[in-house]
Amino acid sequence: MIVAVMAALLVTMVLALARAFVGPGRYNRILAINMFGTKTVLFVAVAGFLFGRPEFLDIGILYALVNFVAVVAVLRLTHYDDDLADDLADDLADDLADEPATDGEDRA
Amino acid sequence: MIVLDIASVVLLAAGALFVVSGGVGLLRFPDFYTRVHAAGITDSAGAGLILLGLLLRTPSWETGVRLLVIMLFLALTGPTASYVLAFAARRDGVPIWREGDPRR
Amino acid sequence: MTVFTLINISLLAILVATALTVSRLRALYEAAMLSALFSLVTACLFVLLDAVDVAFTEAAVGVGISTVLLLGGLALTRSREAVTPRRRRLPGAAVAILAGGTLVYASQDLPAFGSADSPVQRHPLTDTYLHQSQEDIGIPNTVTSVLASYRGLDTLGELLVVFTAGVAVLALLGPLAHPVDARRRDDLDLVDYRVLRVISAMLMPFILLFALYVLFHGDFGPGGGFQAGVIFAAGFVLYGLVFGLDKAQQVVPRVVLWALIPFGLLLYLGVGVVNMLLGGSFLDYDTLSSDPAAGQHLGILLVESAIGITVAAVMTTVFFSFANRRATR
Amino acid sequence: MTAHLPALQVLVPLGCAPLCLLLRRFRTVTWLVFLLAALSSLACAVLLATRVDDGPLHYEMGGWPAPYGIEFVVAGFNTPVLLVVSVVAVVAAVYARRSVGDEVDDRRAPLVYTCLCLTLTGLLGLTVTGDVFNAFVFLEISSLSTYALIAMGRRRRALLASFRYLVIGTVGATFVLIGIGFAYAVTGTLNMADLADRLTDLDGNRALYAAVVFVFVGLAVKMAVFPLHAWLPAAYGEAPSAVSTFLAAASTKVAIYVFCRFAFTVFGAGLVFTTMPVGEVGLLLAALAMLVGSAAACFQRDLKYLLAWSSVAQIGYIVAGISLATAAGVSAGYLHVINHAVIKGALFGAAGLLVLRLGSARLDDLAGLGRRMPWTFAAIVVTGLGLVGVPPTAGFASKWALVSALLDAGAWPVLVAVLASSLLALVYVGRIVEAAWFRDPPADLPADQPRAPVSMVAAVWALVLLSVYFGIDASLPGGLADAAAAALLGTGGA
Repeated sequence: MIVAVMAALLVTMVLALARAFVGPGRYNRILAINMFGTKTVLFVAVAGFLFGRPEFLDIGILYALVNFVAVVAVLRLTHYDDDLADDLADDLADDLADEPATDGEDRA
Repeated sequence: MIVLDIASVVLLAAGALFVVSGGVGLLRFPDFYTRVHAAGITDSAGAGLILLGLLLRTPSWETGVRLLVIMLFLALTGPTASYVLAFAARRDGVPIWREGDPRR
Repeated sequence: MTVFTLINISLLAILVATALTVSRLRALYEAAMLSALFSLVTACLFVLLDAVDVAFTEAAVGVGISTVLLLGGLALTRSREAVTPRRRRLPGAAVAILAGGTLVYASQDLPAFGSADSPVQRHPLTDTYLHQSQEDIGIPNTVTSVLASYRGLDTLGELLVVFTAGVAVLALLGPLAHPVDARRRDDLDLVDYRVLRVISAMLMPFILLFALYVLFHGDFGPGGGFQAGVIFAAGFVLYGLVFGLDKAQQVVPRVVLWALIPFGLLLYLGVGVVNMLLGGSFLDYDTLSSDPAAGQHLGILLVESAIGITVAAVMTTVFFSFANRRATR
Repeated sequence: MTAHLPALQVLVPLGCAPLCLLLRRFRTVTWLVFLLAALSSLACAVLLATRVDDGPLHYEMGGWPAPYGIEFVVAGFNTPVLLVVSVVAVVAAVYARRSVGDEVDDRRAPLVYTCLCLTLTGLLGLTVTGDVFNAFVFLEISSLSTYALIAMGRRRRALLASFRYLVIGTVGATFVLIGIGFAYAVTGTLNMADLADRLTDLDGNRALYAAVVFVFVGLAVKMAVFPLHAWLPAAYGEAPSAVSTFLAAASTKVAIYVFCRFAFTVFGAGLVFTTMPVGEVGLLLAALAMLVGSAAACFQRDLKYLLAWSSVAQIGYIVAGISLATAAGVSAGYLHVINHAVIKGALFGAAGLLVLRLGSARLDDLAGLGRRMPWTFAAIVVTGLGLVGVPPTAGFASKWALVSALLDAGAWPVLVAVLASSLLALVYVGRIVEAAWFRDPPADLPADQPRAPVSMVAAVWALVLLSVYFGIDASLPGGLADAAAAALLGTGGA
């Protein structure tokens, strides 16, 4: 039975992965990856039972926590104006171009 | 003991079913919000049932405690993540699918 | 065994697919998220290989902190990869193919997977670590014994690497490099998310408790100072993400954080110096107590705590430096 | 206490790094801490050098015997490197007080000293360790801190240079790690001596060949061997002057030492130079490095870039010597490690003096300054002649040793490259001289330039005088180099 559960989890992982590849857009990917993360939690827990190593569950706890932090970080950090960052990057490129070019730099 | 085993098998099977169906839903549903629903099912029903099924087979109480902690964490973080995602997507203007729209 | 092989193969297939996608994606946020996924799969593989400590580290570092730091770094720059002309991609491709080819070539003479007869298994080192360590040190988790005692200097070195990374970020990105300017805008879009705030506040004590558990349980199960430090940092990062930098810095002031970075390292070093003063060599924990095993226990505990302190402080500082930088522009 | 010397060699600078960070509010104190680290390292190195004649010293970390724990080994092959790194560190410390104060703002200066301590720790640890994985750890420490130091240069271009080095260097370090992993997989041990014992009965193992390839390619990046030198000119050219003085003199030299250690005492000369064509490849690359490096140096317009390209060529000389795998060749390589460290340290120091006074080291800006800054330019000329190899400079001594070693081995094409490269060196040193003495100074030169600080000038001249002394009396570096070659080639042994 446990093997069957594991197979189900693997199949679901593949499905989630497919969604993460296809997208479209950021939110679909976050969703898919979040789901993939919880499936790994289950996978590790089930693997612990399958191989008789219940200390795997510690790792499961860790995944559950860390996955959540990662999702929050994605939301918090991607939710802003991308154009602003592009402008800033362009500024930096301009600054670098303004500095007197040193010979050898291009040769390097 | 037999009762516990059978119950565990039933729970695990149900959990596996929910997980796979949620996975299929994630792939097949037409828009982001419906997919949140599909993913939510795997995180709550699927994960909960599987962990319960495992709980019935625990060899020792430490393992049981760990399983309960995982259940607690998943129960807290899963719905929160779904909710926050849907909220953010709505605020960002991710469109809602209506009958007849193309799939996105 | 066949089930085991099948699971391994499917995980490896997923891993390869993820790697290919990461390398093809132009959108860097998505690539960063997928690389978190890559770490998750890798960690699953480590679990299957019974390398529990490694899986633990991979999960904590690869999924937790490095995703957060990658995203924080991306938030400072642009989030789409510039198109590299085909001509300039050639050297990279050549190097990758050559390196991959050499790896394949080498793998032909590597000992078979799981072979009990491999040089690593036959070397007296393995036997000593697995059996003698129970007498010498008496800690069930051999990985901790090797990490903190037999190869304690390497661990000190790795801690120094983390320390160096912290110093580098302070020097290049931190407020020391760019004094905080007045027109700081706090763009806390997540403050509206009431549910998230409540749940995060509820989770915080659990996260910190779990980190302590990982720190002190490292003798018996997977875990130890590095992982605990990263989990602590993940907790602070979550707090900072949800409640805003200012509040997070009220909880852990920057000055305290910056003092903790060198403190952990000095504690580690201090243990070693005390060993020297007590007549042993550097990091010879036997000297700490009349009973060598008790001395080893004490030494390992101190050292793991030292690691936890510095790692947590460095990771938190790095993240706050990134976030501060963004908030002040 | 003396039994702990090999450990103290590394641990004192290691402890100074967190101290620097802790005391960052007191800039002068952090400088003193770095100076202390350098001085203690020099003291340890000198004491160790006097003790290795009776055989190698072993220090067991954590009290665990060698293959189980990590050991430090000090023997004839690494004392010269320890001495070079320590001497350069002391000079760089004296030099850094005013130089860093001028080029880096006050808030970040303590972090420069922290990183300098870390780099010193990494380089020293890399030199004394007798464990391959431990070597990788120290390699990481020195690399990471080097990236940070380079990025703290005056111009924003320094960030670019640092980033480029970071990317290339990380690939190199990863290669070293992969190689070490293979070596572990086929032997089951990480201790260098133990590895060497167990590798002997692994003839024809493809994983072992791959290990050799990965370790050496990775190290080649750190050594800046042609064609993996691309990071070096910009890195040294953009780093703060005190940093480029230290790095140019010490860091590639340590990488070269690690190459020797792996080639001769871990993998074994038989495998590396007889079974595998490392020697031939090394000679070819060395010859190319000499020609390309010197030729590129002739076309530079910035003094620091010029010196950096010349380093690429000089590393070629060292690699050529070592690739011969003969006692004379290895000894010549070591001799040039010592001499080139002293010479390049002095030259980069002098370039830093120019940066301090002129704000740049572009050759055009140096026009006619020879008379105005006689001491600085005298230092450049004296050491520059050493680069060319004019007798009786230190460069001549090591080049002579190299040429005779090449003659013995019959490596004629390399010999031609050495001579051609020396001629090119004459050209680029000549360009500096021409700019400084034979061009008219610009009319609008400000008259009230700050005088170069005594400490910096003294530091530079200490190295210049050392190089002159090594040119006149080569017995000290020559003796060290011969002992190193003997220890590496088995007559000494680890």
